[in-house]
Amino acid sequence: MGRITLQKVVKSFGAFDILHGIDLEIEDGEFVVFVGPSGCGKSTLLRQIAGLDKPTSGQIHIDGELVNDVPAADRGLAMVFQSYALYPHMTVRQNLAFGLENARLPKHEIDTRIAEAARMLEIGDYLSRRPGQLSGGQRQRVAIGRAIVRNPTAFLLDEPLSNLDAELRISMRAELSALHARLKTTMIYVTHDQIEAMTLANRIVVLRKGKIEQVGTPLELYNTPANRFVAGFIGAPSMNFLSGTILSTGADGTRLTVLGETQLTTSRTALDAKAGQKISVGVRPQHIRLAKPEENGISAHIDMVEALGSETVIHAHAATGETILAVLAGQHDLAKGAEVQLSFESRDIHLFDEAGLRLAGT
Amino acid sequence: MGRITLQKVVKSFGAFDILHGIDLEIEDGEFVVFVGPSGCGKSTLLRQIAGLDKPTSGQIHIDGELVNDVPAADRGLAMVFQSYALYPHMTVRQNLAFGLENARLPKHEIDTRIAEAARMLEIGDYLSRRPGQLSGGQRQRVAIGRAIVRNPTAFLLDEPLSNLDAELRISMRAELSALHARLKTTMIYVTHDQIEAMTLANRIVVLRKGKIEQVGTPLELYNTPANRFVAGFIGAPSMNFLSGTILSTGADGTRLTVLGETQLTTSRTALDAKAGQKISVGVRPQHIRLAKPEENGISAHIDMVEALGSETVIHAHAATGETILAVLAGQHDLAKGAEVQLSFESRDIHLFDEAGLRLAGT
Amino acid sequence: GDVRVMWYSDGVEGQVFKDLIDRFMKANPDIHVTVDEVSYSTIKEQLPVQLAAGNGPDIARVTNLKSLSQYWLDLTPYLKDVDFWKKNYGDQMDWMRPDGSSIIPGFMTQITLTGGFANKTLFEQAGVALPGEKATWDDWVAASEKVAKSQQLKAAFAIDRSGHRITGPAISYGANYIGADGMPAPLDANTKKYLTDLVKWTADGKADKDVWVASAGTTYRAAADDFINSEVAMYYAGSWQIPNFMTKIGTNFDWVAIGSPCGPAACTGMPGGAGLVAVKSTKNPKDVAKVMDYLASTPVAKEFAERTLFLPSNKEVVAGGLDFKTDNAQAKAALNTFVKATSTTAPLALKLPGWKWSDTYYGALVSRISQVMAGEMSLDEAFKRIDSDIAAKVQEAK
Amino acid sequence: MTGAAIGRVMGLIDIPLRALQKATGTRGMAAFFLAPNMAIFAVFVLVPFVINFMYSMTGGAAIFLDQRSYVGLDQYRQIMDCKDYLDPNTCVQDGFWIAVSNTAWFVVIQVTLMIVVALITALILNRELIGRSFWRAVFFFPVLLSPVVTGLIWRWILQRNGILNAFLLNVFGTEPTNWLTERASSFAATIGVSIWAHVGFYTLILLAGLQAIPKDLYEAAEMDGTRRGRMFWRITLPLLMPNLIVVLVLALIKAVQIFDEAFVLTGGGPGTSTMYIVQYIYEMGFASELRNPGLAAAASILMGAVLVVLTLLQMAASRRNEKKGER
Amino acid sequence: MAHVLTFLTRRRGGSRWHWSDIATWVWLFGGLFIIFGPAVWLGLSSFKTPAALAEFPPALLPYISQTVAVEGYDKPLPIFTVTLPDGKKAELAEVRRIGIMAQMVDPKNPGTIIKVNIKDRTPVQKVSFETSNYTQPFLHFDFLRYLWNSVFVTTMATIITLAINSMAAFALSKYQFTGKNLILLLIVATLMVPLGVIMVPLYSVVSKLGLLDNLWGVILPTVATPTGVFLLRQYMLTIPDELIDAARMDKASEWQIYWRIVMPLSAPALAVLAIFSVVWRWNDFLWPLIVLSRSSLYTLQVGLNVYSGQLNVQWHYILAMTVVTMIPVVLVFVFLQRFITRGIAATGLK
Ligand SMILES: Nc1ncnc2c1ncn2[C@@H]1O[C@H](COP(=O)(O)OP(=O)(O)OP(=O)(O)O)[C@@H](O)[C@H]1O
Ligand SMILES: Nc1ncnc2c1ncn2[C@@H]1O[C@H](COP(=O)(O)OP(=O)(O)OP(=O)(O)O)[C@@H](O)[C@H]1O
Ligand SMILES: [Mg+2]
Ligand SMILES: [Mg+2]
Repeated sequence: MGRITLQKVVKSFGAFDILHGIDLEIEDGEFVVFVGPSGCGKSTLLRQIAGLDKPTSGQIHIDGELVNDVPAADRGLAMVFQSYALYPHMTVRQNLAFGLENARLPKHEIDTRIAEAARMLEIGDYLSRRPGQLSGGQRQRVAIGRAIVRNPTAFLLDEPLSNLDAELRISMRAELSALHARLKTTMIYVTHDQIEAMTLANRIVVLRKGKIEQVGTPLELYNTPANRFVAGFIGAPSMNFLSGTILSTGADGTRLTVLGETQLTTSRTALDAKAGQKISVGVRPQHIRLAKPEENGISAHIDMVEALGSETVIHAHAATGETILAVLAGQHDLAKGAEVQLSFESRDIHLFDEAGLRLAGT
Repeated sequence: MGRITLQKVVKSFGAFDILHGIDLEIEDGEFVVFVGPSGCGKSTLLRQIAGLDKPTSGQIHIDGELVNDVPAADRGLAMVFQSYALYPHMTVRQNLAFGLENARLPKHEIDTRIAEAARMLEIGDYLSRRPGQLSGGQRQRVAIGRAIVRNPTAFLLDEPLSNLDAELRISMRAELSALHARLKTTMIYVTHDQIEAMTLANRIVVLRKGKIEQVGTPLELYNTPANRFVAGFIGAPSMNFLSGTILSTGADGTRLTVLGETQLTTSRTALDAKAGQKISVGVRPQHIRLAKPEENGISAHIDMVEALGSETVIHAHAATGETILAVLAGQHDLAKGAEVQLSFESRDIHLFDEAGLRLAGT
Repeated sequence: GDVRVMWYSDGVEGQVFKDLIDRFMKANPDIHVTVDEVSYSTIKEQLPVQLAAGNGPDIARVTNLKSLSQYWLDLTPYLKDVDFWKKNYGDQMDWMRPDGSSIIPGFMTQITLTGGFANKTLFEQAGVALPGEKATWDDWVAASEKVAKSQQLKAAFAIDRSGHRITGPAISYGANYIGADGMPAPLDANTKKYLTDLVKWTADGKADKDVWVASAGTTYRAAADDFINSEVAMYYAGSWQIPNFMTKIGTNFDWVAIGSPCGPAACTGMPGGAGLVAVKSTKNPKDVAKVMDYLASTPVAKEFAERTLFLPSNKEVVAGGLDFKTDNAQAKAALNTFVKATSTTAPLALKLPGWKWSDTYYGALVSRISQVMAGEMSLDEAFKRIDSDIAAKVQEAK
Repeated sequence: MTGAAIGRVMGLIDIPLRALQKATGTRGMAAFFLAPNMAIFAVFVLVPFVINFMYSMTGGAAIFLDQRSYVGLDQYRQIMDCKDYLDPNTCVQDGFWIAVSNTAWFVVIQVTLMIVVALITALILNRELIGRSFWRAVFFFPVLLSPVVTGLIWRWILQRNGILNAFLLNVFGTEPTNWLTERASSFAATIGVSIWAHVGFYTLILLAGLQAIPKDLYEAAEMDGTRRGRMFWRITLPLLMPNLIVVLVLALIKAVQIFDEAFVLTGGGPGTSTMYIVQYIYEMGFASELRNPGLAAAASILMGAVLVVLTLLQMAASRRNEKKGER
Repeated sequence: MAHVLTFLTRRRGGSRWHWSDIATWVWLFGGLFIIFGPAVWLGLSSFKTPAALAEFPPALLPYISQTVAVEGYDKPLPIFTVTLPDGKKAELAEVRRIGIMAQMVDPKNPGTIIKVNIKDRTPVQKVSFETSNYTQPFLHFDFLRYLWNSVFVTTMATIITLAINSMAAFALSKYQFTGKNLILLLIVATLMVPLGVIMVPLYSVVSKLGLLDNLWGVILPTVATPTGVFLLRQYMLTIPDELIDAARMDKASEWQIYWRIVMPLSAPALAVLAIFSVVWRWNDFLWPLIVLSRSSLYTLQVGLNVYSGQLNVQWHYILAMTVVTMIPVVLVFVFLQRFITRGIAATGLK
């Protein structure tokens, strides 16, 4: 019903090459989230799938059928545009009804679906307004509504919650999740929000400069990022990368130094590394804690403290000048300029070689 | 230089009353963040300050001068529009230069400023493209750039980072913070992002349905929200509200039950409450933990588990049916349907009366 | 059957004509006549196209009778009394039939004759006597000039911007347009003499320059309004202006028709007029002939002339005398003056309306002479251009 | 009510069209949308256009093509027969060349002024005025008048005894002149009157264009501290470009085709100083006693050719602008 | 009064007068004077008698000489203000004029004839509207028939014009296909040719199609106006493509996109074209004149044309009928110009 296969999809705008050969299989009913830095080609990829643009080369199959030449209207997909693209001359209700009328749904069915969407999106009060009379977030909700009232083969959602407040966002997220659970429709979802990506996705696709960096379940990406880029990109704030050197490898584990001072032993034995190799040691800010008095931590200088209430973010730099970010649970009375001892568990580290690739075996 | 005072600002669009009398003083150099649910009037308020709309009634002063009748162009403010409003016929460079040319800045000065902004916003590669050729996030960055190249009396930023990826967002946040530190220009910032609000703001203004609910520093709002609305709105995921009853008040503290079972004693003594009063007990999800074996926790049924990597969000419901959200640090192997015992410290609770107001004395 | 008439009006004649037709239809219920009233430009510009396409009406009121003569129907076989036609309308029959043929395509509804009018009141106020019957163009120009001086008029006299209009005076000067072979002759000395005078009068401000200079090409411009507003003392136009003056001048001043001033050779005006002709492509020529018979009959023609204040062409009507339906004495007098002036019309003047090339000649004269008046070329150049324009046209028609 | 009915009809139309779209694809739909217009266009514009071209290759006085004789390029040769191309008077068809040069001057001056006036008027009518519909009607009003009436009114105003002179005499004591028999003033009059008559037309097009410019761009510009003058040059004008091009092309074409009102006003005079090309063609083709339809056709083809070249240049320019304008 | 004042002092934005506010009002009132002045004068002139129309210098208002019924005279006599030899002024009625002397009587004392030099008298005039300019044509002029023909031609032509031009413009602005530029060029190129020039060929085409003396022969050749296609296309270029993308995602057929999205968003341009089309077709003259030779098919403009003769044009009727025929178009304009309001196409986008 909604299996989407991309084979070597390439897209160029004139001289600009945007997508460099995307290969991807999306199973029917899967919830796939695309993440990647701004401008990496997420929206472009979505447009190729939607059929709004034609790939410069490569093939797109939906349910096994080659759709390169099938117009967007016939692919049976629904899309939420990053720019909303609401019909400015129609009321919210008409915006929602348009797609349904095109599908020649009976009137009462249209009404029920709109009512349902309006409830879910909390836009019932605005049904007779035009997009120009709505706030940014309200417009975005209408854009979402326009997609969900339909029963598409697959949903394409381009940053659908970016303009919503936290509360609404959470409830919308839950609604989308429930929708997906209920309909079992394939969903392709672009977001910049870590939490959305982690909570909604069956699989996350990390894109970078028009290439796929890694595809996997959220926790796979979180726990075993394939490279520094993915490691840094998944998880917020992003992972700390500290310079390190392998001291020795062996059956009992691998010994390494971090920042030239701390010595660690990982229990991971099959590590494909040579003694003396320079590596990058990744530690998530959430895994860094204040060293216990008896511990031999990394001493760091605090540059900035951000108190978020439930946690406190510390920006610090080590003696080597490398910056370290630590997220400490709760509220802490730390001041800029203070010296702290930071520590982390050896099981929480990620090792990357000089090319940025994860050291095999971890 | 940038003191903005709003007195009883009211705005209606025809029959719709959007702002219901906003009183607010923004000091020169202050970084004020507006938060509030989608559609509460944030953008509208910003437009009144900018001079793009005229308030239906009320007065706006900038640096003591009444500006109600001063056209936007003469108020000396810069604004980032929620809808970007980039000039479609100009290249990115021209978009950035336009305001500077209006101010008749010398050519080299314009070039330096653009170069500086382009570096900060990482849009150097796109300077000669037109907005139509940019991705959503790139457009948003251009919109920000257009404001920051100028030296305005105050910045008005309407959800300026909503379309950026987490990494860029953090760096942009830091840049904005640094910019503010350097220029000491008043900034008014609308966001839905808790972290942005908490980290950037000197003061946060919480709006709801066109009214100000509370104004204060981030931690003030976090720690002593004036009412249930603010308590729920600040902090993500939002605070749990559990039904409770005051058992007794006294010099040694206040005793209360939560969810009919757990009994707690708060050390806050001056609590303005009567025994038997029904109250609402607020606990942030981050303050809820799995009860230790010896502890007498609230037993809850798990509805959903969201694994975010660094933390795990548990959606559960108590025996009374009230939902409880808990954010547990790290990764936990909990399954939907399981029964858990949850617990929290009595110092972490917030008490609200039936009207939703914080019980005085806490 | 159905008969369609294409008719244009300068004044009330459409109304009169419809009355007459209505009466006809009452008497002949089997014939249905439709009158399509059109503008003159339709007749002049669209009718030729329609005729060429074979879509014309059955009967039309036309002025460029000669150039379209190939399309006219010969009514001879259908007429009740061919002799009546020949006798009463024979004189102008050549105007409307191809050279050398003897068909009867129709009749003139109206004869016009060019001639002058004088503002009697102005002359009286200036104390200048109206030049007499045999007065020459020079006399009239001189007298008008005196009036103009004393009454501070814009110009002494005015003449319509039309090749037809200046041809009367030119013939009085002795002009001849027709060559020995029947083709256009080059400008002769007398024509040149007249044109030279005309240009001189204009240059001196004696003739109203505006009328001539204000247009290019062959556009017709009348100076009637100048005369009506007492801006000129004398005005050379024609009999058709009488009804116009009657309504527009009213009692403002007294005016008289003066016939055509004399030149060295003659004292002639130019005849002209509109003819009602049957069209070859008609489907029921019999009915058409019936209508034509009715309209041409003496009582009808007489009534038409009397009510429209037009000069009739029917000899019987002329002979029987007319009682023009107006109580304006000046108009009546003027009409009679024109009827009288018919007798002094030069033979060439009578011939020109039936000459194939007269329009070509007129067109060349007007467009070039007004360029001279506007100072765009010299007279000599103009003479050359007139000859070459005509030659080109002749060439093109071959 | 009728709206609903139309909606239903359109819904019904949609059923076969969807099938068509299935069969032909989106491309095919482009052809479908073009078809009715192009069919009528071909029959009633293109075919006559081609016939007209064939006309120009024939001679004689006959009106219909089948009765005319083929003369090849003779008509063109005759038009182009000049001793000195810079002096119309040395040409065999001096009238044509005079008309061409008059028209060229007319076009340059009239189009420039017209666009400026239309733009200013549109900008003003685009402001928030009280009684805006009234003012729109005022400026549009002359478009409703037929050219003949327009020409006539202005002849009455401008002639020696017209209102203008009466006004000047009363206010400034100026001696009356006949504005229509002086070369310069009658030329200016044809320009002025044609602007008077048509400016409402172009104003309306520009007005619609102005209204299509998104409001938020003006707001952004205002926040950028833009003065009104710059706002016009940097925001309004570039964004109005597609419509400005319509106006430019149409104004140019209509200016070249100036005829009716100028003809009634000045008849081409004084002399031939306001005789424009269409008057020449018209007289040659229909009116004049010197009529020559073949020559008229040849003249019109030549005129058309020149215009096509001009338009090509304009379209090239507009293509650039379209690229610029895309969002 | 206060209303007028606020009306006049209204200006943009702030409380200060900007030079452009003044320029605006100067322009507007200048326009009112130059543009509307002649039109108003036209309206007034349509009430003048033929004599008054020919009069120099023209009067602003339609005047006629006043007459009075005097005892002993069958007809009413015209009244004049006369400067008597003693310098006094009097109103006398003129009996007749002989040369430069007029015989006049005092209406109150009709017995004695007073002789007056015509230079010493000026007619007493009063404003009077010659309504017969309007009523006469209605009597001997098949007004209702012509009106119906005009209305039919105008509405049909306008509807078809809007429909097919907008369709073509849609194709030319929102699709990419080969030959697009060629078609565009062709359309603009043919714009160049004035109707007068291709009239004869067009006539032969129409006559071959058997559309002569048929209102469709008037309608069809005008509906594929290149102007309309060009105008609409340029406007449609400003509609964001993203909206069309959105509609395609909404399963809209191309027809739906045209009808439900592009047409409503082009409303201002459509209104402009509709206004133009109505004006053009209503005022069309040359072409109907040549196609229609039967008066039962005449449109108003063609019908009106009967007042232009060879040697004489009856301006009083033409002006009056011009005013009458203008009324419907003015109404149409007033109705349609409402649609030329702030475009909203961009408000659907972020
Ligand atoms: N032109 C208008 N007419 C009527 N209502 C309007 C208009 N513009 C905005 N509104 C309403 O005003 C309210 C406030 O809008 P505003 O844009 O200020 O919201 P906001 O706080 O910025 O929301 P968001 O976070 O979604 O951008 C909304 O409910 C919106 O629907
Ligand atoms: N028409 C175009 N011409 C040239 N380059 C383009 C065009 N459209 C997009 N691009 C470029 O393609 C790249 C990918 O754009 P896309 O919109 O897919 O990014 P994205 O991943 O969606 O980013 P964001 O998160 O900022 O929305 C960007 O660098 C953009 O500048
Ligand atoms: Mg994107
Ligand atoms: Mg907003």
